[in-house]
Amino acid sequence: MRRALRWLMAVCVVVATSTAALAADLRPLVQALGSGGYSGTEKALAQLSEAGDPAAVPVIEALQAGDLYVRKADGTVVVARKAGDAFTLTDPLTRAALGDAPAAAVEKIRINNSLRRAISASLGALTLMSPDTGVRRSAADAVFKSRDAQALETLNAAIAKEQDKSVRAAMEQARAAILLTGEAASKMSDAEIQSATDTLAARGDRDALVLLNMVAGSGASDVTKRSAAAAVSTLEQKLAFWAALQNLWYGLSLGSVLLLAAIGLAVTFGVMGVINMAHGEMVMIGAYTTFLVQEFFRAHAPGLFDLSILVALPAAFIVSGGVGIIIERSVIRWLYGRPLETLLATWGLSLALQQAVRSIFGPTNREVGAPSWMSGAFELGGLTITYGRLWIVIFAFAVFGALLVALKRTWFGLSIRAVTQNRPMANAMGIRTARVDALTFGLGSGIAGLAGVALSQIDNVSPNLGQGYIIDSFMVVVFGGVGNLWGTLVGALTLGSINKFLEPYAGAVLGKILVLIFIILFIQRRPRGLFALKGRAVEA
Amino acid sequence: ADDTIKVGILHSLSGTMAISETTLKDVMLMLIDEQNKKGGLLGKKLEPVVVDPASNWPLFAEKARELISKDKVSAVFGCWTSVSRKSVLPVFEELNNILFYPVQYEGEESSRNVFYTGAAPNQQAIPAVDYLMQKEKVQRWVLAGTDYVYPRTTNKILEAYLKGKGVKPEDIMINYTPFGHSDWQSIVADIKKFGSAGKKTAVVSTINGDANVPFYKELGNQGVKAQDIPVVAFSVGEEELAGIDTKPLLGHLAAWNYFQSVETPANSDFIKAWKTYTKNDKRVTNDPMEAHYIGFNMWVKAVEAAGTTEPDKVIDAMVGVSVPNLTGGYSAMLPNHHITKPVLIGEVQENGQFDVVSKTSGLVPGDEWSDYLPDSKDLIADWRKPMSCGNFNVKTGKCGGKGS
Amino acid sequence: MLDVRSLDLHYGAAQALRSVSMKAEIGKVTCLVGRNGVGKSSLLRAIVGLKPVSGGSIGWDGADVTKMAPADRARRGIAYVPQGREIFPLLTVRENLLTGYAPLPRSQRSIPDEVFELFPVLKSMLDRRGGDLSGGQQQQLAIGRALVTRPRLLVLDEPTEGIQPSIIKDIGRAISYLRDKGTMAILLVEQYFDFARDLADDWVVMERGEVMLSGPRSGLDEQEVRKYLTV
Amino acid sequence: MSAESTLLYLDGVSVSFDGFKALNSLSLVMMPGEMRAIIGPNGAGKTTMMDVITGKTRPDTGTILFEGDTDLTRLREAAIANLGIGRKFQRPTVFEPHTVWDNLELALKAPRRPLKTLTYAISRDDRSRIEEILDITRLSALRNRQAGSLSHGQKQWLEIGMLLAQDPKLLLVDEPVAGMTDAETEQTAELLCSIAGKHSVIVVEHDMSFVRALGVKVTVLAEGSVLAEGSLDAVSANQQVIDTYLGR
Amino acid sequence: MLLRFFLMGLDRKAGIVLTILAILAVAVPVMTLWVPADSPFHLSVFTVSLLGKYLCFALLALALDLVWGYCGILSLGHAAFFALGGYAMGMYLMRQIGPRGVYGNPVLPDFMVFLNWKELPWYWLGFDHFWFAALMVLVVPGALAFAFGWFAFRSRVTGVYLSIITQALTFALLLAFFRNDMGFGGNNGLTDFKDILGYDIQADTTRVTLFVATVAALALSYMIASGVIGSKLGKVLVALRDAESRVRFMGYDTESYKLFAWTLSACMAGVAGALYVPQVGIINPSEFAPASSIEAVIWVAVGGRGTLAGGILGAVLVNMGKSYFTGALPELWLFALGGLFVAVTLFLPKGLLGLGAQLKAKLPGRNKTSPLPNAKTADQKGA
Ligand SMILES: Nc1ncnc2c1ncn2[C@@H]1O[C@H](COP(=O)(O)OP(=O)(O)OP(=O)(O)O)[C@@H](O)[C@H]1O
Ligand SMILES: Nc1ncnc2c1ncn2[C@@H]1O[C@H](COP(=O)(O)OP(=O)(O)OP(=O)(O)O)[C@@H](O)[C@H]1O
Ligand SMILES: NC(N)=O
Ligand SMILES: [Mg+2]
Ligand SMILES: [Mg+2]
Repeated sequence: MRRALRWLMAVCVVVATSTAALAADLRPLVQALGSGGYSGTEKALAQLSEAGDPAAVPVIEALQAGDLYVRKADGTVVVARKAGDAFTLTDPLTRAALGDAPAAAVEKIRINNSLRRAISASLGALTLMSPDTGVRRSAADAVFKSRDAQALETLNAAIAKEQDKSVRAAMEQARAAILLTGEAASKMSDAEIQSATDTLAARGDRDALVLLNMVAGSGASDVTKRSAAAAVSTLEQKLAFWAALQNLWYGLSLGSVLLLAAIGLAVTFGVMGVINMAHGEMVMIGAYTTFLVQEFFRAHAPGLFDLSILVALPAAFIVSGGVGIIIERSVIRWLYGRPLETLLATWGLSLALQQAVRSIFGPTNREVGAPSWMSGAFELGGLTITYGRLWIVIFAFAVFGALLVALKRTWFGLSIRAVTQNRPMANAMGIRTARVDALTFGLGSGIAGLAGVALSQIDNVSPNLGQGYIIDSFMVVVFGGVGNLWGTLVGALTLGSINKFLEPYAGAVLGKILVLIFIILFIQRRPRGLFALKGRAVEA
Repeated sequence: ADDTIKVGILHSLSGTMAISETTLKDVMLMLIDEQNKKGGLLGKKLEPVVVDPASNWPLFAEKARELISKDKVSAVFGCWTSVSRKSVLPVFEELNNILFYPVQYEGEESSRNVFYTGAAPNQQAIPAVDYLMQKEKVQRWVLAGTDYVYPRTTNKILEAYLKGKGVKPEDIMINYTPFGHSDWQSIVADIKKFGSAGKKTAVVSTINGDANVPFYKELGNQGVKAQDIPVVAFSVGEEELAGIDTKPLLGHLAAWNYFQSVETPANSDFIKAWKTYTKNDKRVTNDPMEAHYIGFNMWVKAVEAAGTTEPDKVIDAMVGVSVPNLTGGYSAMLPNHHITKPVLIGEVQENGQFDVVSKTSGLVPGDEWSDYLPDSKDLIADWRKPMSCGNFNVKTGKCGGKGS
Repeated sequence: MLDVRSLDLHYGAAQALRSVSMKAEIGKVTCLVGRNGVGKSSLLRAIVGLKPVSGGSIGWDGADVTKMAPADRARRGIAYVPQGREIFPLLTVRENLLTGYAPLPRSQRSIPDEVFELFPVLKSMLDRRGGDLSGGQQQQLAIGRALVTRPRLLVLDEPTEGIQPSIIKDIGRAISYLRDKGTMAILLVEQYFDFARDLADDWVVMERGEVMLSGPRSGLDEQEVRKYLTV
Repeated sequence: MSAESTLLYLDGVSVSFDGFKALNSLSLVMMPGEMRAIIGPNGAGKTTMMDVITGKTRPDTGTILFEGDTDLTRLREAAIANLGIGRKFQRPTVFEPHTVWDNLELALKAPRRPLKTLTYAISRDDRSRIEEILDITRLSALRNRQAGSLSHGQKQWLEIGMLLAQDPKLLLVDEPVAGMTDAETEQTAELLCSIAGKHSVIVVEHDMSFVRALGVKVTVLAEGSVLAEGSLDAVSANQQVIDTYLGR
Repeated sequence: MLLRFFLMGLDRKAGIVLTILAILAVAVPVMTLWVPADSPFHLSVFTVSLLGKYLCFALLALALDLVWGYCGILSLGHAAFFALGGYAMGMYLMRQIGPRGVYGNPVLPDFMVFLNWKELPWYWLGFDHFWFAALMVLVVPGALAFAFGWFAFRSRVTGVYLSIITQALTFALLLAFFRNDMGFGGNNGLTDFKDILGYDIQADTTRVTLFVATVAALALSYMIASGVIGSKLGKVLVALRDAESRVRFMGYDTESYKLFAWTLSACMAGVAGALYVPQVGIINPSEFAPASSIEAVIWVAVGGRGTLAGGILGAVLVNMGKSYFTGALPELWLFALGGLFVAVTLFLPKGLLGLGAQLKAKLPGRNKTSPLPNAKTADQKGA
C-alpha cells in the first residue's frame, strides 16, 4: 500500500515535469549535440535525456541512426538524409523541411561506443511510456542495461501503469537492477533488498548474474551482499546445467557442419572410391554460387534478399554438380580401377580450381550475407540458439535423409551401388555405367555445393574455403566407416561433440590434437571405422 | 638489362596467405607504375619482378635468393607472416640486400637489411589497450589470438603491460585457436560468460586473417554488441571486413596506423589511384598497403639521396628519411629500421569502413625491443655508424644482446 | 542368332583369339570347350562386350554389335554369367537380382518364378549380402541374376563350377528347359564334359585361341572333341 | 576320442554370422598321413571350416588342436601356417604382380622371418624343387609370365603348385579341380594321392568322379555339422545325402 | 653378405641412377667452386642449394615409394618423419648458434628467451653434439614410425584407414608444433642458423659439401631400397601389397614385414629432412602440413610408383617445375602444375618412368586398349 502511494507520487512528478518542458527548451540542447566532439555530444545528450521530454526521442533516434548532421554554414544541427548525391535536410524537432544541401556542406555528428550506450539508455528512459508494447519492452531492457538511476522515477510510474505482464516483469527487473546497484541500495530495507534480488534471480540469465555478482562484490550492506551471493550460487548452478546443454548443442551444431562437409565426400569417396581431393573445391564453388546469387539479388531484387539462400541452394547444387559431371567425364572416368591415381588427378584439379576462382573472383573474401531468418539468436530455456546454426543443423539432417533415401530406396541408388562395386559386371547387366558414374559424381559434388551454401553462412567465402574442410571431411568419412552413410552421420556428430566437449577443458588447439589422437586410437580398435562392414563380402 | 632498376615483390599469390598478400603485390605494381610515370628513378625505369612463394616458408627463402642472385633486384618488398620474414632474413643478410616488411608484427627483431614499415607492438597493441582502459573503462580483458608467435608475443607484452597497470590475473583470459579456426560457438559463449562478472570487459583480438570472418559472424549471431563487450582487433582491416555483413558489428574496434576512411588529400588520391589501377570501384585499401606506400617512397628517396641502388649505400641513406604518410603526417625511418607512425583506433561502421574514434596526438616511434619483456627491455637497435647494432645492450654497453 | 566372324583379341601384345568364327542359334545350346587358357572366357567377354576386340565382327540378331557397349548388348537380350561369379558383394541377394532389371522396361520388372524354383536357397537368403554367400551359392545367384534380364542370348562361363551335384543336375534341366522354350540361344563354356555332352546341340572346340572344330553334335565325333581336352 | 596322436582335432566347433550358424558343433579328426574328402551342399560350411582351421575366422566355441596339443584358436594366421598347415583357396588367389616362378619361390618352404628373407639367396635344391613343381603343374612354359595374366584354370594349377612348394604337414584343398578338364581332374587326383601318406590332406570337392578317384574316406557336411562319414559308396547310398546333396 | 645384399639390388636401372648421382657429386662441386663465374659451365651456389633441396625431396619420395609402391601403404603423413628429422637437425643448428643469438643467451635459443623460458627443456639436451643429433635424426622418426606401425599393422589397419590416420598423425604433430609451449619455436620454427660442425652454413664450400652429402645419402638409400626390393623380402612386400591375407596363410608374419619397411622408410625420410634443413635454412611446423605429405605422394605418382627411380625423378621434376613456374608464371603456375598432374594420370598411368614400357606395349599389338578399367579388374575383382 505504501509502495503504491509512492508510485502515485512519482507519476505526478513525471507528468508535471514533462508538461513543464517545452520544445523551445530543447532547442539549445539539440544544438549542443553538434559541438565539442564526442564528449560534447555526450554531455548534451545527458542533458537532453534529463529533460525527460519525449519530444527529444526522434532527435536521439536520428543521432543513433547517424542521420544527425551539422550544417557547416551556420552550425545548425539538422537531420540529413541522403538523396542522390545531396542531402535533404529537416529540422530535428519540428521536422520542418530545410531544403537540400550538398554533401560537403554538412558534417555528420559522429558517435562512438560510449555514446551508443548513452543513447540506448536515454532512449530507454524516454520511451518507457510509449504506447507501443514492443518499444516499452526494449526500453525496459535498455534501462536494465544502463541502470540509470535517473530513470527510476519514470520507471516507477511506468510500472504502475503497465498492463502487459511480461513488460512489467522486465520493468521490475530494471528497477531492481537500479535499486541494487545504485546508491538507493544503502537506504533499502532488508525485505526490499531480498525482493529485488529475487526479482533478478527470477530473471535467471547471465545478465542477472552480472548484476548479482556486482552486488555481491560491491560496497553494499552485508545483508544485500549475502542475499545476492545466495542468489548467485543458485543461479550459477542453474546456468551450469544449461551450459552443459549448450555445449551439447554446440557439439550437434559442429557435428552438422562436419556432416554437411563430409556427406558429399561420402558419395564420391565412400561410395565411388574416388580419393577426391577436389571435394573441398566443390564446396567452395557452392559458396561462390551463393555469392553470385546474392549479388544478383542485391542488384536486381534487394527486397527479396531473404529468399536468396533458397535460390542459392538449387543453383549451387546444379553448378557444383555440373562441374562434378564435367570432371567425371573428362578425368575420373579414365581412372576407375586405379583409385590411388584419382588422388593425383583430383589434387591437380583442386589446385587449378582454386586458382581459377582466385583469378575470377580475386583472392579476398567475398561477402555472403545472412537472410534475416538466419540472423540472430533466440533463447530456449537457458540455451542461446542462433538461427543460422539451427537451420544448418536442420539442413544437414535433411540432406542426409534425402541422400539415404536416394541411395537405399531408388533404382538410381541401386545402380550406383552396383556400378561402384563391380563396374564391368554392372555394365554387362545392362546398367549404363558411364551415365551412372557421371551422375553419381555429380550427385556427390552437388551435395558438396549444398554444403557450400551452408558454410558460406559461417565461414570465409574465399578460394581457400575448401581446404579448411577437406581433411576433416576425410576424417569423418573414414572414422565412420567408408561406404556407410550412417557411419558418416554418427562419425560427424561424434567428432563434433568430442571436439566441443574437449574445447572448454583443453582449449581449441589441444582439443583438436586430442580429437586426432582419438581417431588414431579408435581406428586401432576398429580398423574399418565405426560402422565397419564385416564378413566375407568385404574381406576378399 | 642495366637500363632498368629491378624491384622484387615477394608476396604469396597462392596458398593460405594469398588472401592477404595478393593485394600487396598489386599495390607495389601500382606504386612502381606511378613512379615510372614520374620518370622512374635515377633516370632509369623501375622493373617489378613478381614471384610467388606460395605461402610456403622455405619457398620464401628460395625465392628471395632467386630475386637477389638471379634477378639482381635492388630491393624486395614482401612477406606478411613473421615466419616468412624469419625464413628470408638470413638470405637478405647473407646476400646483403634490402627487404621492406609492411605488416604489424611482434617486434623483437632488428636487422640491418630489413626495414619494418608495419607496426611494432607499441604502435598498435599498447595504444589500443590504453584507449579501452581510458575511454571504455575496461577492467577485464580477453586476449584471444591465433596460436602462433605474433599473438603469443603480443599477448605476453599486453599481459605484462596490463598487470603493470594493476589488472588482476583473474581479470585476464587468454585463449588461443588454431589457424583457420571456424567454429567459434563455444569461445564466443565463453567470452560472454567471462564478460558477465560485472566488470566492463573487452576482447583484444590477435586472431589471424582467415579465422576472423567466422569469428565476427558468430559474434554477430550471438549478439555480442560493441556497446557491451567491444572487440579490438589488430589483424582486421578493410579487406577482412569486405567479406562480412558489418551491420551487427557496429562499433567493434580495430587499431591500425591507417584507415581508408581517413580524410586527407593524400589518402583520397591514393584511394582514387588504387581504384583506377585495379579497375574496381569496390576495392578497399588497408594498413599494410600504406606501409608499402611509405616504404616504397622512403626507398625512392633514399636511392635518390645515395645516387645509387647499391644496398649498402641505400641502407645508410634510409635512416632519417621522412616521407608523407596517408594520414596527414610524415613518417620517418628510425635508426632501428622501424618507422614513426600515428596510431588510430577505428570503430566498424555499417559500410565496412572504420570511423576513427581516436588518434594519437603525435607520431609513435616503433619500438623493436619491447620494454615489457625482461630480456629485451635493455636492448636497442641503432644501425647508424659507428654503433651499427641491432641488439645493443644499454646496460652492458655491448652489442650482442645480454652477452655473458 | 549370334554370329561371330574372324575375331581377333589381344591382351597387350599377346594374342588370345585368332580369327575365331562361330555361331549360336536360338533354341539351341552351343557348347564351347577347350583346355585351360585356350581363350574361351576371352571369347565370351568379347561377345558380351567386356573386352574390346582388335579385329573381326560380332553379329547378334542381324545387327553388328562389335562396337556396342556391354549395357547396350544387355538391352538387346544378351546376359552373361561370368567365370568367377562376379556378384555384387555388398548388395543383398535381392538387390543382386534386381540389377537384372536394368535392361527391362518397367512393365517387365519382376523376378521370374523359375529363378527361385531353380535355386530355392536364394529365396531363403534374400537379405544376406551377396559377398557373404558360399561359393556355390554365389554361382547360383549369378545364374539367377542373368535370368532376371529375360535374355535371348544366355552366355554361361562354367556355370557348374563349385556347385553341388544335385543343383548341377537342376541347372542342366533348367538349361534344357530354357532351350526348349525356343526363345533363347545359349552359349555354354563347360569343362565338365558329361554335363556339356548331355546339353550340347552344337560344339565349338578351341585350342590356343583358335577354333579347331565346330558343328552340330550329330556331325561330330565325341572322341574327336575329347581329344582336344586331354593333356 | 582323445586328441593325442591326431594331426587335427576339431571338437564342437561352432561359428555363426549375425545369428546364422555356419558351423554347428562340428567335430572332425584327421590322423597323420590321412587324406579325407569333404563333400556337402553349397553353404554347408566347408570353406568356413577351413577358415576356422587356418585362423581366418575365430570359432565361437569349440576346440581345434593340431598335432594333439597346439590350440589353433589362439594363433594368428601366419603362426598356424608355420605349424605346417597349407591352404588352397576356393577362388584361386595368387600373387598377380609376380611371375609364376616368384610365386613358387615365395611359397617354397624356407625361413619366414623378415631378416632371413632379406638375406635369402636361392639354393640349387630350391631351384630344382621349383622346376619340379613347374613340371608337375605344367606351367614350365609360363614360368616368367605374370600370374595375373593367367587364365582361371592356370591359376588353379599355380595355386596347387604353391601349396606343394610350401610342403605343409596338412593340406587344405578347396575345390581344386573346379574349371579343370576331365583329364586334368584325373591328374590332380593322382597328384593328391601321391602326396598323401607323407602329408595329410583335406579335399573339398563337388566333382564326384574326382572324389571317387581319390578313393578315400568321405565326410559329408550339411548345415554346419557332419551328416555322414564313410566310403564314397556308403555315403552315396545315404538317403539324406542324396536328398540334400547328390540329387537324383 | 652385406656386399651381396647391395649387389642384389644392382640392376641396369640402379646403375643408371647411381651413375647420374656420381656424376652430380663430382660435377657440381667442380662447376661451382672451380669453374670461373663467367664461364657458361659455372653453377651458382643458388642453383646448388636448389638442387640440394630437390634431392632431399627425392630422398623423401624414395622413402615413400618404398612403402607405397612396394607395400601398398599409402602414407599421407610421411612428411612428418621428414619434419622430425629436420627438427632434430634444426635443434642441433640452433644450439650451434650459442651466444650469437639476438639476446646473446648462450644456452637458450632466442624464441625461448623472449617467451620467458628459464632453462632449456630436457628434450633439448644433447643436441649440442652433432653425433647425438645425427642419431636422433634416425631414432626419432624411426621410433615414432615403429610405435605407430606396430599398433596400426597389428590392428590390421589398412588402405584408406591407414592413410587417413597417417594424415591425422601429421596433422596432430602440426598443431602440436605450432604451440609455442612445445618449445620448438612455434610457427616461426627454427631458423637463423649460423654454422654446422663449425663451418659457416652460408659459405659456398659448406653448401657444396651439404649437396654432396645429400647425393651420397640419396645414393646409399637408393642402394638400400633397391637391395631390399630385390631381395626375397621385397617380393614378400609386393605380394602382400595386393594379397596380404594370402601371404599370411603362407606363414609370413606380414606385420613385421610392413613394420620393417615402414620404419626403414621413416628413417630415410628423417635423413632427408635433416639434410634439407641446413640447405633451406628453416624448419617450421608447416612441413608437417598434410599437404606436404600429399605433395610427396604426388611426386611418386608423377615419376612412377613402384619403381624407386620414379620417385626421385618425380620429386626433382615437379619441384623444378614449381621453382620455375612460381618465378615465371607467378599467377598461373597452379594451372600449369595442376594440369601437369591431371595429364600425367590420364596419359602416363604408370608415371614418367612407365612411359618406356607403355610405348613398348603400344607398338606391336596395335590394338585399341580399353579406356575402361584394365582387364584385370574386370576379371579378378569381386568377393
Ligand atoms: N587379363 C589378362 N591379361 C593378359 N593375358 C590374359 C588375361 N586374361 C587371360 N589372358 C591370357 O589369355 C589366354 C586365354 O585366357 P582365357 O581366360 O580366355 O582362357 P580360358 O579358355 O577361359 O581358360 P580357363 O579354362 O582356364 O578358364 C590365356 O593364355 C591367358 O593367360
Ligand atoms: N560373413 C558371413 N555372413 C553371413 N553368412 C555367412 C558369412 N560367411 C559365410 N556365411 C554363410 O555360411 C554358410 C557356409 O558357407 P561356406 O562358404 O563355408 O560354405 P561351403 O560349404 O564352402 O559352400 P560351397 O560348397 O558353396 O563353397 C553359407 O550359407 C554362407 O552364406
Ligand atoms: N606479423 C604477423 N602479423 O604475422
Ligand atoms: Mg575361362
Ligand atoms: Mg566353399
